[in-house]
Amino acid sequence: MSANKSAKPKVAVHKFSSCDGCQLALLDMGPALLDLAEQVDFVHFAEAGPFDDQARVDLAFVEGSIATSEDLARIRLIRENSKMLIAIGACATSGGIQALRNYANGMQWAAQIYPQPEHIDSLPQSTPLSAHVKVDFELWGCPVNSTQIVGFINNFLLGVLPRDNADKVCTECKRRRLPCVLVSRGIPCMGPVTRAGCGALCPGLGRDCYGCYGPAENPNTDSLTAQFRRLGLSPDDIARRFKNVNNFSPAFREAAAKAGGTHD
Amino acid sequence: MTMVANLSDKMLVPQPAVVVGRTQESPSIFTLKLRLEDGAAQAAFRHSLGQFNMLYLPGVGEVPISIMSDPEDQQAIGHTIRAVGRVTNRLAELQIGDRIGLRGPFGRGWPIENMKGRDVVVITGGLGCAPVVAVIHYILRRRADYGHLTIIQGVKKAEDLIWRDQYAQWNTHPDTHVMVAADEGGPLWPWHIGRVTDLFGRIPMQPDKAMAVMCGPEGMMVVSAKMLAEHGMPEENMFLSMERNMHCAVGHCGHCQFGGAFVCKDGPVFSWPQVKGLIAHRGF
Amino acid sequence: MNLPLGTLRFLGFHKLHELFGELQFRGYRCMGPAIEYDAIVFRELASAKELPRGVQAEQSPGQFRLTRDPRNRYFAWANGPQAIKPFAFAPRESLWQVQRDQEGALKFEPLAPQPAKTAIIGVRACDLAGLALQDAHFLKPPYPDPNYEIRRKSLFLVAVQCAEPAATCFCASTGDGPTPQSGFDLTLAEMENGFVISAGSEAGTEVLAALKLEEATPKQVQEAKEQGEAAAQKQSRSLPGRDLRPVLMNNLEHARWDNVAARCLSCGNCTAVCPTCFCHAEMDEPSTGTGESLHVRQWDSCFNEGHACIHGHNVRPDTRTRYRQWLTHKLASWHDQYGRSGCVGCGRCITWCPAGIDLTEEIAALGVNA
Amino acid sequence: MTEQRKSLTLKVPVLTRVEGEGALDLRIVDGNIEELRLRIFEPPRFFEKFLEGRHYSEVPDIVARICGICPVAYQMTAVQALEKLFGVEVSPWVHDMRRVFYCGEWIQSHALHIHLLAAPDFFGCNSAIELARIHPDVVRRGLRLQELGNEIMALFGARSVHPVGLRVGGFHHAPALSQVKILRQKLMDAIPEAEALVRWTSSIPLPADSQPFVSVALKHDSTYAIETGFIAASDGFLVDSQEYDAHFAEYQQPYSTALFSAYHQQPYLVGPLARLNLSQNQLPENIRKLIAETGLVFPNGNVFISMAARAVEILFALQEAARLLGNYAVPDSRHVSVRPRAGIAFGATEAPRGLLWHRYEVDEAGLIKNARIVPPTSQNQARIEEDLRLSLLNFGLNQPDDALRLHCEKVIRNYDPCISCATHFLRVNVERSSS
Ligand SMILES: Cc1cc2nc3c(=O)[nH]c(=O)nc-3n(C[C@H](O)[C@H](O)[C@H](O)COP(=O)(O)OP(=O)(O)OC[C@H]3O[C@@H](n4cnc5c(N)ncnc54)[C@H](O)[C@@H]3O)c2cc1C
Ligand code: SF4
Ligand code: SF4
Ligand code: SF4
Repeated sequence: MSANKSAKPKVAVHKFSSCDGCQLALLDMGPALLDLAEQVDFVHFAEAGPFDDQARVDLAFVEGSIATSEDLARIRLIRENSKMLIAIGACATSGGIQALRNYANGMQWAAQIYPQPEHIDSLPQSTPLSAHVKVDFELWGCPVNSTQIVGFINNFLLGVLPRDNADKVCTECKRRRLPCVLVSRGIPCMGPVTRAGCGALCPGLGRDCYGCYGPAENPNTDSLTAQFRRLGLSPDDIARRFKNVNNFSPAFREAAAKAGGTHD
Repeated sequence: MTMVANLSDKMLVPQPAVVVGRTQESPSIFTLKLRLEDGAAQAAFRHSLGQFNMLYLPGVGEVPISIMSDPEDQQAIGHTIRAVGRVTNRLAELQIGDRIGLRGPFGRGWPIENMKGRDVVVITGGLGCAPVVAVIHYILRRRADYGHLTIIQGVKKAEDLIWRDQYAQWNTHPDTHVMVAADEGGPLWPWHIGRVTDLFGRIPMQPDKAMAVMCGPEGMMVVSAKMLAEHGMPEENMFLSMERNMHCAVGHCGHCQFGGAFVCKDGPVFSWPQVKGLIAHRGF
Repeated sequence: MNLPLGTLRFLGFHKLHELFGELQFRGYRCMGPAIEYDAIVFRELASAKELPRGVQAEQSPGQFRLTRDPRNRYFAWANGPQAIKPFAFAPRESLWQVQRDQEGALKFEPLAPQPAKTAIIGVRACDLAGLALQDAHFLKPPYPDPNYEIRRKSLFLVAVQCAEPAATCFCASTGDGPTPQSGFDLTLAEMENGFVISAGSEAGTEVLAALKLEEATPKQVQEAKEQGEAAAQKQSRSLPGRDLRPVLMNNLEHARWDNVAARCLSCGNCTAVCPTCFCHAEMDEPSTGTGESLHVRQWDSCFNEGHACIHGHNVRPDTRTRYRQWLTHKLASWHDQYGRSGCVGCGRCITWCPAGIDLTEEIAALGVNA
Repeated sequence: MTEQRKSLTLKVPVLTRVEGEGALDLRIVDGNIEELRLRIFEPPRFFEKFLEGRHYSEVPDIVARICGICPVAYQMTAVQALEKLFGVEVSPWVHDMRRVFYCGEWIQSHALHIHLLAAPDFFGCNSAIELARIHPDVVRRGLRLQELGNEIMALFGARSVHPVGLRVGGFHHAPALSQVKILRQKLMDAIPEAEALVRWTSSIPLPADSQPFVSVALKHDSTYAIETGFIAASDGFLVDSQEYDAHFAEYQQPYSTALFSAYHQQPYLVGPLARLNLSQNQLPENIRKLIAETGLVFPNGNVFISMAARAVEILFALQEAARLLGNYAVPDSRHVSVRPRAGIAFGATEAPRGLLWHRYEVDEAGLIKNARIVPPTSQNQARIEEDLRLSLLNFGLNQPDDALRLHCEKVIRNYDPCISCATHFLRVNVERSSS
């Protein structure tokens, strides 16, 4: 095929406000990381060593949410320098857990916490990359796993984007032949509104999914909320189910607001 | 549990095919000529008009594509493809000598034998529609065997009509009429401005004996079928080609279900009475 | 030595382990009921001792709760979330692989599964009916599915008559249970101190003969029969057994579809637990830098986004059309395809729907009377 | 010899091969260090605030997100603190398996640090990928060990980053015996690899750079402290985690979004070297022998020895996990029931990078009223700056710029600072006076 095999694609891995967990999808791969490095050229990946934050690249994987004014300038530069920009993880796709501060007055918090809040550069909200630049593909999850990132790279090497899978966690749960714990244990599983990708890890341990892969396609949060109520959850309990790792994604944000309650 | 399947059944696992010809038809439409690498398999490949193959790009995916070539052409298998998405965009980059996977042919095609001696009306809409173009080519190559051939194409805007030369050229064949309608015309638009169905009154045909083949947006086909019926064409003489999502092409995966029909094996060509009950319903 | 099909014998509880032993001797791994995450699933059991005795389950829309069976029987539970389906139609498997070499040449290789010979103990009448429908679908000429066929042939099915249907069961109304009629290798009816057992296949009669059991007494046979009839009587739900095509297809714009769409999570659980649903998706998994790729298939559902996508357009973009597709396929278009309804009355989609949607209720609300 | 340089400003805008993003500013004027700052500019993430109003059962999944590299440390510290407050006694099985779980994180985090972050410095390489070109077997061995650590975490938590298996009261799930057997065999097989790793790290020539400092770590009378023990210091100090506050104080520097911490007004060291300095005699016989054989000496004032200290801890964690999994049986119950109680919960454990301290105020419904978390990197920050000063003077300020920069980075990487942890949000006990 016509793909130009002579040059390895240049890859950058950037970090914004995050826990570092999504980059670990690469760093935790074991020896397979070295095999991957045969196929692509990591020109910028500060945590792994290569540093060239101005490099023009084919692929930029970006972890973390935009939280400071300096972040804003940096993400725009990355966009300019990258043929394809891929948001990885909940922080980059929905603002992450730190977007919980969007519901409060973030600067007020800083004042409560830091003796000298004036030294803290912080935008009023923690936001996903897509709020600021065009994002070519989003890999959801907190954290994303190596299958997602390597799958992306493998598809890219074949000249295509991967097929997006926004089905519910339930689909993976059932393929693993796990009994539905919402039904058998009456616990408030978020699987029916959460995007697949993790392989139904939580129901696999007999516990409830807490939505770390973000909203699925066509999520009926109203109906799930009604079911949670029947399971005995209070409006606060329900709001907190949605106000978790992907609290700032529109579907969960709206569901939390609708659930009522006083939690903020 | 009687049938024992042959694991290497060519219908279930692709066979390597090589690109032996490639034509760019328009900025986004191209034709590939493919030949199965296994000479015996190529020689044994038989299809009927309106059937389709599954074309496979290694590591990327499979897509259903109608077979364009003449059933009597045993040298190569022709496919005219519009680059629209993940797989087809990549297929568009293929060059002569490249290899892909192919399995097929699948489905039921046009009742081309029944059309012999009759007037044929071909109706398509939107961008050029491969399955009916194959019918046009077939008839034009055997012009004497068929009655009047009317080719009706509807487009939204004048610039949407691709293959303008081709339409003009078809129009030069004996007993062949091309009628094109654009909702919005343009300078030098030689054809009708308005809806396709406005043209139906002018179709030269013996309505009770003529046959229609249709392909394109379902809404257009529904209106066309109703109008043809009003013009006296028996419903069982109208045929159309359907598209649905397909993964297996052999009636297993369930994606292409249209009511009780599996489009991949019961279609893609259906007679109007077979589909008219559901086709107007959003959601089937 | 074979016995004539249908010969009725009696297997005392104390001899149940011999059945396991005999099957294992013949090379089968025994899959039987086990408790996992407070539900009953099929797991490999080393012996009859591992059977969860005295377990029962209360089922209602969206709820499954384990309870104690006062009679301490082995099979007092009606059914769990899994039927036989995953054993024959794998939730996920590779169909073939392709290798592209340096020169660009392609080599395709089909990947056949190599399942262990498996005896499933505790299969229900509804499961057998479901399997028969799956057979009809996957093994239909001209392209029987080889992977399904191989897995299917590895199975030995030990059925059990249902004496205690769940509140969600309605197999009597669909004509598929509660007493297994065919499709099994062996079938059991559990009595006070053992099972009336009979064979339904050559393989089954061989095992039965090897067990060297006493004939069942006419009283035991009569009791088993009555137990089945009583179980049918106990069922509280029902679905009209007749062809529902006319009613459903004439009600495609009924307001109830919107009503159910407001409740439906579109999660696909109903299709996954249904013993007859067959939809699956195929996809490719390229590996890094080797030119190799696997072609995989996995369970899909008409409730999923990609099920009805064609380029630039989703034929069923919303829950209303997805739910309607599911119900009309199951109860109406299935008749066109396989000459009967696609519902075998197991009630799994009712119990295992996280939102507790009950198809019998939906059918009634659509104006269909039993 | 180069002549004594008058002044120099060195800026390392982004430190590479550390977890998270920080910078270093160094200004030398007239042969004196005028300014030396480890500048952490990651935006704060306010975790303590997020925890307010949350139910105790949600805490493990939230605190995990403070750090992708040591989520187990956060989860364990939190659940143990809450269990202590609620008067929950977990079963011996839970106790043992949590230690195994924690061992997994030590192995993963330490192997990552040695091979991907620290070791390349000692071979003039810029990354593990480069190092792998010179020493492919060493790097592959290291990445295999790292993978094994991940596998242990995944055994109990389904994944190694933000695992989902831990809960207040125990675990959500008990792995099957068959799974445990397979993994244990892998652990046994990896022990010789870990021994080889200890030998290799101890054979790498290090700068002679001994410094005086206080080591702080948990200490336990009968085991090498991981998830439990008293807070101890090398000056003989020993207190319960509840008393941490009376002896350790956090303070802010304008250039860092991570707080600094002081022990009795002085910088101190936490982490693997601090642990070995305090508890080396709690290591099993064979490991102590291996230490002696390789010439490693603890207590040790040379922080460059930290890489070898991590290798020793990998070996220990592997052995410990294999030992604890030796008689594995699936328990009847994986967790006990929990009844919340109002009060203040304290907890401390040894995260891979050192002491991690939590404090939660909980109401009677089990909702968190407020929280404080002090991660190891905050605690090491002052020590890193102090070390840099001493180490640079020792190294010679007249070295070329690049050598100076590399030396500084090397010093910093020894501490394996985790900036994500450090900026989870920081809080100081300051008296605010308002007029
Ligand atoms: C029987 C049949 C014959 C066809 N003949 C031709 C032809 O001759 N020439 C031609 O250009 N196109 C033809 N098509 C349409 C062609 O299959 C689609 O354009 C193609 O599948 C799009 O794939 P993609 O990956 O490029 O697009 P994407 O938009 O990236 O695909 C997205 C998703 O939609 C599915 N999908 C999209 N469109 C279709 C479709 N129409 N049918 C089935 N699945 C679809 C894909 O499988 C995938 O899941 C035919 C379709 C059918 C069913
Ligand atoms: S998405 Fe989750 S795992 Fe990824 S960086 Fe953000 S907090 Fe960490
Ligand atoms: S356990 Fe959760 S993910 Fe699994 S089927 Fe039930 S609701 Fe869906
Ligand atoms: S089951 Fe849900 S919470 Fe658990 S890992 Fe998957 S997406 Fe995240």
